[in-house]
Amino acid sequence: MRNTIVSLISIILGLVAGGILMLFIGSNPIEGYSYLLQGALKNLERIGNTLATATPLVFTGLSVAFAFRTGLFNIGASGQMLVGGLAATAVALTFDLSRPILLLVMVLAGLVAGALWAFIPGLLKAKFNVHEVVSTIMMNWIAYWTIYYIVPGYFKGEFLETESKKLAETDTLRAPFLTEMFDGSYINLGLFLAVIAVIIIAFIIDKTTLGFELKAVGFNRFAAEYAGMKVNRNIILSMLISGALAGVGGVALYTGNASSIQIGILPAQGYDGIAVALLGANHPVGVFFAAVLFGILYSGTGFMNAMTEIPPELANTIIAIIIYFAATSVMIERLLNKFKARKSNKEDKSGPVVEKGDS
Amino acid sequence: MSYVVEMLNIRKEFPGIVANDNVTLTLKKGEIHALLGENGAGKSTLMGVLFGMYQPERGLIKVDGKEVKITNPNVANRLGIGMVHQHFKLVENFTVTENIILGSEPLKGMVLDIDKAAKRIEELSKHYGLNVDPHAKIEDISVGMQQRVEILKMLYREAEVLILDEPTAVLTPAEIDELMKIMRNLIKEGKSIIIITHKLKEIKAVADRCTVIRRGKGIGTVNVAEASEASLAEMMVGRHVSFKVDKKESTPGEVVLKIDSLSVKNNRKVLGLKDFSLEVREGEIVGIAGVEGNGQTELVEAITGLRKAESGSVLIYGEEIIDLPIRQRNEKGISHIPEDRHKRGLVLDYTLQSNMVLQIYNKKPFSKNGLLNVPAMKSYAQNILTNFDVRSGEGTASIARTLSGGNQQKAIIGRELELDPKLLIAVQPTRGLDVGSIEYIHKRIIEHRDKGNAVLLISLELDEVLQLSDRIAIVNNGELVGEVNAAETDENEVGLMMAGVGKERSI
Amino acid sequence: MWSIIEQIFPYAIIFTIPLLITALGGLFSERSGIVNIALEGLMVIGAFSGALSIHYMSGVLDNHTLVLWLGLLAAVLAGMLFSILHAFASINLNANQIISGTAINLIATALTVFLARNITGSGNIRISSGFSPSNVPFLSDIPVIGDLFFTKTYPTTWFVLAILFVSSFILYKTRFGLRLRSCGEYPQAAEAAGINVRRVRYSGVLISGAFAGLGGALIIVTQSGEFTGTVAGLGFLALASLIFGQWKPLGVLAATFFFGFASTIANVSQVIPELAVIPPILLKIFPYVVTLIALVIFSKSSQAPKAVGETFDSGKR
Amino acid sequence: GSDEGNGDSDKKSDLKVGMVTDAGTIDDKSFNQGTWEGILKAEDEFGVKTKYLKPAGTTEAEYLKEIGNLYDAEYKFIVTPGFKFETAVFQAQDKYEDAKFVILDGNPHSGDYNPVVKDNTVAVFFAEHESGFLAGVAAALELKEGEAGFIGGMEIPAVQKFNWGFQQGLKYANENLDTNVTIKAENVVYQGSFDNAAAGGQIAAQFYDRGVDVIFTAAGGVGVGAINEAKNRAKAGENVWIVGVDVDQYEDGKYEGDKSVILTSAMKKLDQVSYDMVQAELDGKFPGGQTLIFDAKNDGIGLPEKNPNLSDETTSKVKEVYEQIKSEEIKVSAEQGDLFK
Ligand SMILES: Nc1ncnc2c1ncn2[C@@H]1O[C@H](COP(=O)(O)OP(=O)(O)OP(=O)(O)O)[C@@H](O)[C@H]1O
Ligand SMILES: Nc1ncnc2c1ncn2[C@@H]1O[C@H](COP(=O)(O)OP(=O)(O)OP(=O)(O)O)[C@@H](O)[C@H]1O
Ligand SMILES: [Mg+2]
Ligand SMILES: [Mg+2]
Repeated sequence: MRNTIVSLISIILGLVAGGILMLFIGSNPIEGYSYLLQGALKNLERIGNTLATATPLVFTGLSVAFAFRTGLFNIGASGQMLVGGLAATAVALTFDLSRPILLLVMVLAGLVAGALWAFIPGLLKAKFNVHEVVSTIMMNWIAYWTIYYIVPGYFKGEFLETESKKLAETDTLRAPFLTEMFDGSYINLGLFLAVIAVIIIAFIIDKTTLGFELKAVGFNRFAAEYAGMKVNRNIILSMLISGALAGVGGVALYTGNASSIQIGILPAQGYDGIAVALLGANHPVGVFFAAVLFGILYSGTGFMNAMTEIPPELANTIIAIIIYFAATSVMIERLLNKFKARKSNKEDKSGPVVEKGDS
Repeated sequence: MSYVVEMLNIRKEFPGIVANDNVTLTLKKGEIHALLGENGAGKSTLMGVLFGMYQPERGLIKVDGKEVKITNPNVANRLGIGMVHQHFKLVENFTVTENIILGSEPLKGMVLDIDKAAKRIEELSKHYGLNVDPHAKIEDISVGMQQRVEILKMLYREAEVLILDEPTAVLTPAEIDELMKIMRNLIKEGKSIIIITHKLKEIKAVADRCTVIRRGKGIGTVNVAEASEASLAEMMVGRHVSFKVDKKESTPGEVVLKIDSLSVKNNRKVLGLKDFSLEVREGEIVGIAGVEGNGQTELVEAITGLRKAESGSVLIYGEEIIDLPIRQRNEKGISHIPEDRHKRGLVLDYTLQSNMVLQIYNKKPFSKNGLLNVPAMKSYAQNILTNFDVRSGEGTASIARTLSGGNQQKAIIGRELELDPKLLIAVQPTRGLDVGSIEYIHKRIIEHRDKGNAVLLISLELDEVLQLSDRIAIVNNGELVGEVNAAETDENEVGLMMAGVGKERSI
Repeated sequence: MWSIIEQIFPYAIIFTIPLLITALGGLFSERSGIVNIALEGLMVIGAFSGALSIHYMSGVLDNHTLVLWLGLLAAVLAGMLFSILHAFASINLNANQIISGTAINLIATALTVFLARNITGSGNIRISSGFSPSNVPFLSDIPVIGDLFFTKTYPTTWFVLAILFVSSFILYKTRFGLRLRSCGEYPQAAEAAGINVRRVRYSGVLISGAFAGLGGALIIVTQSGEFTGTVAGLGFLALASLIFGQWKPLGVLAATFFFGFASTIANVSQVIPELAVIPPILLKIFPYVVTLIALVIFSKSSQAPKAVGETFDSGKR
Repeated sequence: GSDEGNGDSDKKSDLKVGMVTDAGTIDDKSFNQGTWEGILKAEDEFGVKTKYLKPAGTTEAEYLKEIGNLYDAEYKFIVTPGFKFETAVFQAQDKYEDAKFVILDGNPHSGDYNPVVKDNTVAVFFAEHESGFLAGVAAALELKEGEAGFIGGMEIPAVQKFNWGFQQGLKYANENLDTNVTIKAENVVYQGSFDNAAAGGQIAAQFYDRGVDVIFTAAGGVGVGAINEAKNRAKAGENVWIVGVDVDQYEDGKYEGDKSVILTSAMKKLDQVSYDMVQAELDGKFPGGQTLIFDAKNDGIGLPEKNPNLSDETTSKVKEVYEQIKSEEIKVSAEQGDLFK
């Protein structure tokens, strides 16, 4: 509840700051934001696209949030997405399976690839105490270059030099019933996977002994060790789960929203995941809504640009400012506390008087 | 009558609690003034106010008769007030000199004048008999020496009023004697001292007067010479406290723990425990006496599984456990009250409820098929908190970090005893606790013994070891010096053995 | 092979310098106890303001070299100014430092392009020309060393190296250095010694802002000649170098030079027949893999400031 | 925008022209920028409204989304630069039947590479190889003797065609025009990105150090790095050159006042095309359903009008060659054949 309020206030402050920027360049913020919303939600197709945009963010947000909750900072979601996407693409391009089985194998391949990519930082952290921030950054670049050479080397499209061969429509997460329901938008089965992931992760964190252990290790590995938990195994496990989430995010992005994997790009969703996790207060359900908000911002911005003179870069600026406010949520909490204190001061105005009478 | 410091009617509130309520403390020039109170009574807070770390809501502070506003520690320093905190404030990888000059560094041009400072420290150290090497790194010196560095820090700043917050909690008996001597030296040089301690013996030994606070309220100030330990204790907790540990004769049964030729490496990768053998039986408390750093940590960690042993064996009821993981050892009935409650004992950011099931969250009824049963955890925790009188703001939902150290300790002990272990390893179980709590915890440990369990007690406080134990094993330099029957020995004998003077006696 | 090394060396140094100064900035921040993952964003800010001010001043002032130095100064100031955001969040508000840094990275990249577009009409800002490399008289004639260190050098290289040595001196020999380090190790101790921890940490973060800003602008005036809204991960690489270099000035020098050299090799490997036989993927991932290995080797004796990343709250025990 | 007082009726067109950028920014000094400048020129001259949108990524979904945004905002004349738009435009031309599409460097297809250009779409290709050929001839003529190199960005068709054309141009000059400017396999490289300026500089340095005199860069930001390296060397008195790409890069190569390291530029007149297409639409002559080739014949490629670094002799000789290409006397191949890379 508290976190929700803080997140909401950050969003509002970010939007206000963005509005000021719009005024600054001579545009009307109200008009701007209304076009932004229309762009994201005006019709079914747009809603579908917004949800599709949000889907990979749910995964990366969960990935970062889960790691956070267990005391780890996974900056490597981008790389994990890449290898996850690559694995799924490779499966789709290599095996000739019936659609349900193929999709299942693709998702599993992405999951395993992402997990393995995160396994290395996890292992280094557990065994050698290498800080995961650095190792995951390194793993991002290693993924970047691996994709850069493997895709053209083994999965090259006929005339495409910077991306893999396109997947057949039936080999992607796109489902005709969804596409039709949302008027030809890009929404795909990834969204369902995302919802399932949210539920599973929330469940693991709050309700299971596994979550209990992982969090304990995250907070105090010495106490966890003392209590008989396998600290190293838990750190690695935590990274594996976090990486698996990002890996499936890659599957959703490259075989759902897109139908090929591109080289030369570290997917921005990996870094956005940090912001999403933060805004969602590291809670799975919060992450989901934060991802949808980001989906709205990212997907509505084009229409806003088209209808007004507000440049595209502004949407990114607004998102960044929202995150800054979320990061400084302590300030917001303090303000809330002050507000509350003032209120309660007013309420028990009579308090000190009674005390005086008492003594 | 000239007072160097007068704290009059101090009131300090924290959210939801009045830590100091109308407390008055006056310090005469050249006296040692003890400040006594239960855990959480508000002693540290009161001294924090004097040292400028907290601003009181009400009340007056006078230094040398003049009213002052101590807005931060710098102001306190300038007024000649210095404080040694309960937890040392020393930068581990700095040298002694660097730590002492930090904040008031002598310069030669732009450069730090380390040599000059070191010389001055050397002089001060000699003058007060502190015996500190100015060039040693803090991480390399003993806790006792670290404390003397803290004292030097105040002297270097020419403090006239010295506040020592529980200085003896972490010291060995010898170091405590040393400290008492140093304090008397300081008084001779005209300094005045306020000392917080839970040990009444120490108050009797050095203090001139003693101010007692209970639950934030000042109870009064007495001349120590006119008070007895018992009367001080009663003032402090508001009821009679028994110092004598009442216990029946022990009736040792089967061997629970058998340690055979155990050797363990320490953090510096050399053998910290050498060829150590010991048995602990059902229904007895075996105490380990020894100066800190003589293999106790290595011993405990090797038994509990936190550290790998080099050679030798550890048997529980005749079964080898030396290669078992920690959890399996726990399941064999070992439980452990750790030395460092913040590092090992608690997940400070977890609620008490979670902390109370830290080892057994995965057992029935707290979990089933990998799912947590929160209500079961809660009622289990509530039971411990009630039994052991753990005071906290929000009961089982309190975050462990928010508890005072004493209450944290009680919670840990409650948790471990609730497991009803065959072997309880209690390391410094009462460190930093007030006498009331100590009495209670001692009682519970003896009860545990009387139920036919084995207890291995490791304590740096000789008194505690002597009172609680049935048998005492003395360690020195990682080796077993000898074993004595608690009933047949005294402080002197054990003290000698701790210093390495061997003595063979069969029991 | 030797001739290749000789040939590559000056370019490796050029690549190293922005990384070095940025990592050095990070060092001040982290030694004071504040993790600065915002280095990337601060570099972008520096690159932006450097390029922008050079772009404008070029029309006003005749002395091009002076313009370049003024541009660097502008970058330093802008970096400092922007780092206040990080300082405020992490020091005054006790925000999670990594998150605050991440937010600043995002703000920096978004805002600079936005501003560039609004101010100059283009998201990119090109400067007419940067510093020119030249050989150091006499020294460049020394065999071996001359070829490696004194040919094709930029004045900025010497400037940054000077900063490195001054920093090292400040860190270990002066009052400020002692206090800075104590705040990163055990701020409660520093506070008890009467040091204003917040102020010291502010200085640390501001210095990191200044240096990272400088680093960003150095890329413009020595390598790219153009602001394009990104520094392509160099800020993160600087952060990695800082850890790789174990938070010590000379360690950072070695680490950044390693990256400079490895990246340069990777960049030119395609066109060097001797190296072209190695699969390019191996060359590209070489610096990152080696860093991981190095971290494993050094991890046992990590020299990380103990309190880095922890919010400082005086009551904490 | 259009200013009212002008009175020129042409200036009040209500056509709204939109563009979606490809990977990279609108200021890429190349593809996006060239296309956009033509649109801006049309805005200036015909008073059309213009707008560009930058997609969040480079997937078909994102391209289509921005096309949809433009369409919903009544921008119904949409220009998309780059072969990456092929599948997006394929769908858009059906989905938005009352909109017009111009796709540069690509053919709409469904993913199977069977071009389907609907009546509301024009596909435009450039003969980059011819442009590269001319640059190669010009470089050879101007240098007479020496070595050349090539730095490409990513290995994509447009860049490859520049490369192959350039090599053919050098060969042609050596065989027919009495020059001796050679190119070695090791001096032909695709750096792998369009933005790594540092790598561009370092590779250029390698080339120059081993005797290359002129480098043809078709590499965006990588080329900028190479140009910087050339400038540094030129300032130090070395005689090194760069051949620019896409647009006239002469200004970018300037150092010490008026000198420039840009020998000439192999242009591909993107601006011309986008401008022409807008004009055709306004004139009611939109060549819907066609695939247009912009090559020497219709002056869609070529060298800049002014090449201060080329001698008159070179310029006139190049002109002759240009005419020969137009008349198909000289045929430039768009295939690799036995050329390097
Ligand atoms: N910073 C703080 N914030 C909130 N409450 C505090 C704070 N410091 C102290 N308190 C409260 O004030 C009370 C007194 O604490 P204080 O530290 O003075 O006790 P103490 O007498 O030193 O105890 P101990 O013997 O355990 O050291 C505690 O019960 C605690 O709840
Ligand atoms: N964040 C917090 N919120 C609420 N109360 C706090 C917090 N931090 C500290 N306290 C209170 O402040 C007091 C600090 O007291 P102090 O440090 O003297 O405890 P202590 O029992 O002496 O600790 P220890 O024995 O571990 O040294 C505690 O009683 C605790 O209740
Ligand atoms: Mg206390
Ligand atoms: Mg205490």
